[in-house]
Amino acid sequence: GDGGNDGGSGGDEAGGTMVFGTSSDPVSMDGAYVSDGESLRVVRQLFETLVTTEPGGTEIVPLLAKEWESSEDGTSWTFTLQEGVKFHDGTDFNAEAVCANFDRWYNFKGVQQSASVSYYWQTVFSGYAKNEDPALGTSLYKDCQAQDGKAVINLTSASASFLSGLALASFSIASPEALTKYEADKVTGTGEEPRFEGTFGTQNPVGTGPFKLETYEPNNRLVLARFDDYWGDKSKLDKVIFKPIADGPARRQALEAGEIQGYDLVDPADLGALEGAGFQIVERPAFNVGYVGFNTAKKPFDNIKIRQAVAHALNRQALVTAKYPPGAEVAKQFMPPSLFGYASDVPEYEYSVEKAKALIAESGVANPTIEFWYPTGVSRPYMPDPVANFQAFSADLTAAGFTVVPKSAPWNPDYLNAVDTGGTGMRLLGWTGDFGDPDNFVGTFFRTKQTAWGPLEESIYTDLEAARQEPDEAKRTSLYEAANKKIMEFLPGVPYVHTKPALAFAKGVEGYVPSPVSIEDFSKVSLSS
Amino acid sequence: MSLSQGVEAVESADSSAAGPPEEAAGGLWRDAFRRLRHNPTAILGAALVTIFVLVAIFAPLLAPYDPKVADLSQIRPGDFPGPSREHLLGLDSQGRDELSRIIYGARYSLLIGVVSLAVGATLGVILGLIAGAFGGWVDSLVMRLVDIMLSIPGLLLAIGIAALLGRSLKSVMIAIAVVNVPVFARLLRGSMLAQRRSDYALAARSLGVTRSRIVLQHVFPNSLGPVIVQATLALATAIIDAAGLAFLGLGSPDPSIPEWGRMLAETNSLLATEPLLALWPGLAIVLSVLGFYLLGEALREALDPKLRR
Amino acid sequence: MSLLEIRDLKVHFPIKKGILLERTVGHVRAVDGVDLSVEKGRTLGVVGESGCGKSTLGRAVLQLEPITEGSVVFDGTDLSTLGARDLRAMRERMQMVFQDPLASLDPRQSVASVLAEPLRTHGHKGDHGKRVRELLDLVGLPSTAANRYPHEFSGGQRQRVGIARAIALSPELIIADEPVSALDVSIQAQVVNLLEELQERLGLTYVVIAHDLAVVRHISDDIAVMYLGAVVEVAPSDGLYDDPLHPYTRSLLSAIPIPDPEVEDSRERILLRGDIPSAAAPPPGCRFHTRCPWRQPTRCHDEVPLLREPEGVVGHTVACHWAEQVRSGELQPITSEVSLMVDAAPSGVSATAAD
Amino acid sequence: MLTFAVRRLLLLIPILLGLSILVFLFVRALPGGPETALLGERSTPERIAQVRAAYGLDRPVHEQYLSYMGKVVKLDFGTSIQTQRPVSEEIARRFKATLELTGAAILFAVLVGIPLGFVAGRRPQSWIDNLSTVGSLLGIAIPVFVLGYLLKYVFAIKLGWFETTGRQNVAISTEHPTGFFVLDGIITGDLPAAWDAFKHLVLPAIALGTIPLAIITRITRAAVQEVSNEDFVRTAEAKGMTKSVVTRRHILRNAMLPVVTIIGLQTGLLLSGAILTETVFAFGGLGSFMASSVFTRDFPVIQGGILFIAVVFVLVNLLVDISYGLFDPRVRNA
Amino acid sequence: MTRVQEQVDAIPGRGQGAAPLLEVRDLRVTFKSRGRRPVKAVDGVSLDVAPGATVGIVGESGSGKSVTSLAALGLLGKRGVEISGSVKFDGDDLLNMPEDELRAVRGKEIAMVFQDPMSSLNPVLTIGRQITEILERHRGLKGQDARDQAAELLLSVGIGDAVRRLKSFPHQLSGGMRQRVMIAMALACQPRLLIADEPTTALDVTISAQILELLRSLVVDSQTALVLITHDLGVVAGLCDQVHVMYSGRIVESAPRRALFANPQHPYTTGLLASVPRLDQPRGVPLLPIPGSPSDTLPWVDGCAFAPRCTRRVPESVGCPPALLPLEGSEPSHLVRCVNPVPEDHT
Ligand SMILES: Nc1ncnc2c1ncn2[C@@H]1O[C@H](COP(=O)(O)OP(=O)(O)OP(=O)(O)O)[C@@H](O)[C@H]1O
Ligand SMILES: Nc1ncnc2c1ncn2[C@@H]1O[C@H](COP(=O)(O)OP(=O)(O)OP(=O)(O)O)[C@@H](O)[C@H]1O
Ligand SMILES: [Mg+2]
Ligand SMILES: [Mg+2]
Repeated sequence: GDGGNDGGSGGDEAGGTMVFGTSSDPVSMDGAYVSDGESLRVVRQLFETLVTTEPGGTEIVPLLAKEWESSEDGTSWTFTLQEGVKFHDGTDFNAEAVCANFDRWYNFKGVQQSASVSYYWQTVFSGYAKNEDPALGTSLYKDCQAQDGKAVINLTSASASFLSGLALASFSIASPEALTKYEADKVTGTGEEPRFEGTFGTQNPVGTGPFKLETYEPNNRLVLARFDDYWGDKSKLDKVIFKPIADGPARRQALEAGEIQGYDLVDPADLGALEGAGFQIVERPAFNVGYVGFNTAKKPFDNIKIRQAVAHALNRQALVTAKYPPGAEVAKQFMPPSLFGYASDVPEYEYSVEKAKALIAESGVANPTIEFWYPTGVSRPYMPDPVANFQAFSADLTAAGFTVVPKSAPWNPDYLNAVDTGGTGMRLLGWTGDFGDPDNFVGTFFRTKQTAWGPLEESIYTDLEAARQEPDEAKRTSLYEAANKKIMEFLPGVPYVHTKPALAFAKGVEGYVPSPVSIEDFSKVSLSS
Repeated sequence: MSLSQGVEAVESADSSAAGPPEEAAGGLWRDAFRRLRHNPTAILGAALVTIFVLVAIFAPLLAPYDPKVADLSQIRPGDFPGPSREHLLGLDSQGRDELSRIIYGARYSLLIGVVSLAVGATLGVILGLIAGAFGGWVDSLVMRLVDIMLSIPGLLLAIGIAALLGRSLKSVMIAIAVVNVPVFARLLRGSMLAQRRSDYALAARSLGVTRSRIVLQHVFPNSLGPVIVQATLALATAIIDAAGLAFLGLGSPDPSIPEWGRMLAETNSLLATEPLLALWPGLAIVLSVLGFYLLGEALREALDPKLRR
Repeated sequence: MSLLEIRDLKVHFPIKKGILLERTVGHVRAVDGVDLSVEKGRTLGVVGESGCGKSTLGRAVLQLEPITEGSVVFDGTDLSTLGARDLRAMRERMQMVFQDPLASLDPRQSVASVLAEPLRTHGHKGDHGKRVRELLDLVGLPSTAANRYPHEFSGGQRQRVGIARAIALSPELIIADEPVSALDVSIQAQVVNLLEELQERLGLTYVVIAHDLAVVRHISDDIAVMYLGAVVEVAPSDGLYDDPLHPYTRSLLSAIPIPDPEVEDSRERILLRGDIPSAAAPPPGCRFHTRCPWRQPTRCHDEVPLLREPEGVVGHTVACHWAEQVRSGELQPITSEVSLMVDAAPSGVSATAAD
Repeated sequence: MLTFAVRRLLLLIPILLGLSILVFLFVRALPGGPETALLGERSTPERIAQVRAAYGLDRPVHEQYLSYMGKVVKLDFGTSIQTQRPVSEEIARRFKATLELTGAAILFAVLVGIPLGFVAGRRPQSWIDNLSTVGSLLGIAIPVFVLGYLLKYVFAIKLGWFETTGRQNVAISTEHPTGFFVLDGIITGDLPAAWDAFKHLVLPAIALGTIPLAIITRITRAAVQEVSNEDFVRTAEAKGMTKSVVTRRHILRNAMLPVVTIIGLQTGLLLSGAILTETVFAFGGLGSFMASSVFTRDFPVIQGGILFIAVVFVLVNLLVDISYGLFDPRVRNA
Repeated sequence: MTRVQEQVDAIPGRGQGAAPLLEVRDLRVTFKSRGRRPVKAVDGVSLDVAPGATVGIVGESGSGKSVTSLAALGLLGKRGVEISGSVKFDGDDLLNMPEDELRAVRGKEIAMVFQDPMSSLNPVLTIGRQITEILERHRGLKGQDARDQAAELLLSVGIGDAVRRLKSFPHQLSGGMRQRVMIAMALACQPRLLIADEPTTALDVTISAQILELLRSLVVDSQTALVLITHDLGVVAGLCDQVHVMYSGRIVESAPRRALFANPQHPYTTGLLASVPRLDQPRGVPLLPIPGSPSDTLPWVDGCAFAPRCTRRVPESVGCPPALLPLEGSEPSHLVRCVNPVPEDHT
């Protein structure tokens, strides 16, 4: 195909335009309001965070902050900032701007405090200046001071995951002037409809990133152009265009037809054929886990024997071989092996129908019936085709003597809702890490009591909370190893896969560095013809 | 001239005019049926439909394997064993025998078609009957309701209903049924209005037959012709509609049910790598739909009053 | 007393128009003030051209059409005063034969069922099958016909079925609306003869509606000529052809072709100009004046002529102001050279054509 | 004709009222309800109560309905939950895509179907008639989405003639004064852009237009056959008119009458098909948006969208009835 | 499958002076459609029409009157129809004429008027257009000339306000006016032969009288030959020179009108005359119906088709079909096809 470069502005050799197929438009380009991958991908190109991860890894490296240090007790962090950085609107980036952004998030009100709006703030900082929902905890954030061109952020307590959390695109530093000018905080009235009236997130995102927004035609295209006053290495591409194509097979066909030069989340079934046709496959390091989750509050999952029987009944290896790309591995615990805290000696539940049957017999549950949920209308790195996973597991369970009642719902909102309200006895789900900390995996699942999982052994909660607060790296590692063992003994679910999600690119696309946490920079990409 | 002469004349005429015995007697439907038998289109359609129904009935005898038993061991991403001697149509993405699934699929597709049609047509006919029988404001009311239903695109209506009722085969059938309701209601009502104005209805009135009896005994049965034709066609579209709903992720929550529409919908991502897997259910749908359509069109012709002597 | 008495009968169909709520913007005066009576055992023929209201009149008599004004008295009972139940019971005594025998039979009913239906409806006990065979015999159909369906018969046979249905309940009055006009010429006579025969046998009273004057004259004792919803002349059948009084009747008679070259070549033909005016807007005064060759400058266009017995005639009524003068030849039809201008000037021009 | 049009438009009022009530109740009957859609993954009873209050969902349904209709009258349909933009804006933009698509589909169906049906009707039982019969039955029997993928595979990927997704090459920057991309290219004089938009339009239009094509072919064929046997055709033949005059002036013009009606009746079917076609071709139209709105419980969009579609539906049928008058003088003067 | 005909028919209408304008010989039309028995609609019809003559064809519904005329002009189409015999117009064989030439003859030399004036006019074209198109086609008139001529034609058939009427559509006219329009179209090119197929059957008596009068004055006076098809014996009685009576696809009797009515020889003709009531006769005369219905026929190969209904049926009626021949002692122009004809004094 030849479609991609037509009409691009670039005459210079290094330039050109890359069209990238996305599954949807960004919800907003205001990082503080979004948590979905498609939005964050765009935010990443327009904005920058204080720190980021090393390319292709999870180690924290400087970005807008040149360097940083924390106080002894870990509650005060001083960031030394890059100099000479300008926002797209020409205003200066400085410590005041950093503090303005943190204070903005901290002071979110009303609908802004909704978990679906400021999810990552809640994940990392728990609460706000004035919590409107009593369920929210005390905020980790205390205040921010601009001192001699440095930004000092004070926390209410120590947090081991604070720094890695700051690499999230949700904590992108935006131009305070633009935030005001384009009414980023104008979410109409408290108690009225949550209308994002301002145009900051839709038409006027102003950050310091290597690209600035050129045009955004929802549903058609989102065009980013090189920011020529960028403080670092300027983008090699003239433009990046994100083109929304919701349908998976349609994305693949668009790449084959040359209408796009790349797309994310390639269906494993397509990998071989695409590679054979000369397309480049780029794999992200495995940084996810797919699992079958139980709600231990529901029968028969309150019975450990039943949980174990399920674990033995599932032929995880067969599924992974048949349905996942080469390189995917069977998961043994709820976090990927590359992360510290991964325990080498957790209890394992090998595939054995006999054992499963024996355990069922031991459990005392006659003719165990399982409501088994799977989502529709979704494809996730850890389950590219939930229906296939469901069918394979469902057949395994039936073979072991379970009666399976199939249940399904559209991913958003019905399925997630059913999961969160504890309605799903057994479910297919998974998790992709946001940042390189075990707390982002096991902590998210099991540190607090959640309706979705039902009651776990109490010590799991306390152990994970202690591990999160532990500032010493080595101690943390062993605490998490111990926790992982405990979790796999209790068996709140059966993790079954860590997979390497793949992107596909046309020939000639170079320099795309896949990242386990999807912190991927389009400005490094170049096109050769 | 005497009356007896007339009788004689007619009787003599009878004997000379009588055609071959098979054409001598029979009602309207028998007459239509006779015409169908001479129509190659109808025969082809009927043959297809018969095969379809037989396969559905005798699926357990015909299918070489259990359509739900999966064997993932031979499956790799994007690579499923194709047709072989053991599996004539190959294996599907879960390692199940495709042929057995196609054979069992006839059952489910027929089930969806028949149930949704039966429900939709019955409701539609009842509505149409009410409107056609009472006329006046009842008619207006029913017809406005029909207008409302018709002004929503059918698939959208079906999506809405399936969403309302939750995922199940039942809600797919109800959704398709509901989409059919206004079509049948309007059809029957129109045809009843025409029949009500006919001379034989007037004749019945002049005999003192009560209105309800005229409507139920005369007008209604005579208005059913177009409804029956439409039913054949609706049966065909129900199968396609079910495929569309499956494509959009609505359907039975048990994905191992071998229903053609769903099988086809699920192969959309395999079209490039495993086109055969899309071909089989596609072919099955096309042939069965073709059967119903041919039959329906032939029936339409056979019942067309203009083509009647 | 007459069996049937029609008094000032009017049937107007509203013409509806309007954007959301329909308003009645006018009326089709299908039947507009008809007075007629029929004695028991006799036959009244009603003739007139298409659209003049014959069928509507017939249906209105049987209360199958809402009556706007006037009354229909059957055997002393004003039918409009009857409730639905009594009316249904009364239908046993008066029946109808329709023009299109195929359309008036339910295609899904066998002949036996068609004939048994009236019996069932009126709760007749006994052996319906026997009665059906009787009826078939009466109308000259073989008893094997009982199990057949309408579309399997010829037109004449179907009409026999229709007649059998009408006489099934042994009614006193039968209204036959164009009973033969849908039939082939060669079999019209079969049906006409059958009707006459049945009248004789069963003592029926007929109102026979037709546009074919020759047929009507043959079968009727009296004839009413209708024009645009009104009766313009009523006469004994013999009297009408011999002594037509109304200009319309005269033109009608002269227009009917006669299968005899001698007669055709010699007779005088009065050609009317133009078409029948719309029943929604009948002309004022005498309805016929727009086409009347005897039209006079006075009275015709502003005074409605009443049905009356002109001087010197008995038992023969006519609605024409100038009946006496026309009859005596005092007034002559306005003639001109054969003019085919038929729809321009309103003046009456006629042509006398002789071969 | 005018009063007829006005009358039909007034008839729209009860339909819309009834429809709005039904849709309103429907949305509130959906499992989970709108609040789930709003809150997404992390909802608590407190937050649900809060949102219900914010939306007035705790008030009696009839009150909610009245206040909703109060806004609708001012053309305020609320904000989409999916996209966080005003529903009216979303509908307007996407509808243009759908209109362009359905318009092209109908054009395709008419331009191919009428000549095909005509030839088939004039020569019954000929090979072209049999071909058109089999073809149109296949067209009806193939699900739209299958056809869509198939067309893309053959004509875009293998042959490279057309494009697979979207409405225009995203690298092309051009003005969109009307929102119909092909037309926009022509208006602004940017012919390459128009051509590119056309290449994007072809396949979806064919996929969507195939069922109407099949139906139009069948109807045209039947109508032509029927009209060919009409007395006035015999009259024209008896007048010694040339073959082309007989077919064009006498047969075709009369055969168009049922075809026009059928085109009107296709609107609903087209919008149904558009849901699937737009999904397969990422066309960004109203159909796929409405479908996804039902899935995501985007109730302001469901409510506003269905009202809007109903209006379009009635308007299209009105248009068809009016154009019917152009073809049939009997209707015009009625 | 047809048995060889042993007797040779006499030709009705022949021998009336000048060479015939239209010469139909042994015309046979068979309809064949799948799954049905073939229908012999016309079976060996021969007749002549002299220039300027008025010829009537009478018969009941289904007797083949229309098919005869349509077949002669090639208007039956080709599918499922078999036509044999010959039809010569002014010496040219119409049946074997190339399509284009035939189209040039139709409308120009031979015109037709059909039974139902509503369905015979194109409902979506103005009557002006329908008249001018024939003027364009055969007389090369265009635009205003054609319209002027069309208006004149309308005037000549008695439609006033012609210019305005040209803009009307058929549904805006009354039945009588429509039939006048049909006649205007037929006469637009001053044809030498006009075939009127039941031109007044659908009309009221008074209107029908107007139309017949119009035909008489326009056609007969202009020396256009007229073939008048009707089922009404009264109509032919007043208008035609020669009358052919058809029954079941054959001419069964053929005679000058006075001879026919004065002395009908075929039982069918007599039966027909006796079965319709006549205004000029006393009311009491009983009607003598023909028993049975027109569909009760014998196949011709087996004898006289009328035999099943015939009161004068003799054993010879069944068997070899009789030929159309003059009776001994009657005029040579009075032909009848009967083995047991009605004697002269039957009344
Ligand atoms: N239901 C109706 N609504 C409105 N107008 C009607 C109705 N029935 C009849 N008419 C009109 O009333 C007039 C008389 O109709 P009617 O059928 O009685 O005439 P007719 O004399 O029987 O004619 P024909 O000989 O054609 O049967 C006509 O103008 C007709 O159009
Ligand atoms: N297209 C056709 N296909 C088959 N049979 C036909 C066709 N046209 C006419 N016939 C048959 O041919 C016979 C003669 O028909 P035709 O129309 O000539 O009768 P007609 O004398 O004109 O009768 P009518 O008075 O009803 O017009 C009839 O039996 C008719 O059924
Ligand atoms: Mg009538
Ligand atoms: Mg005819």
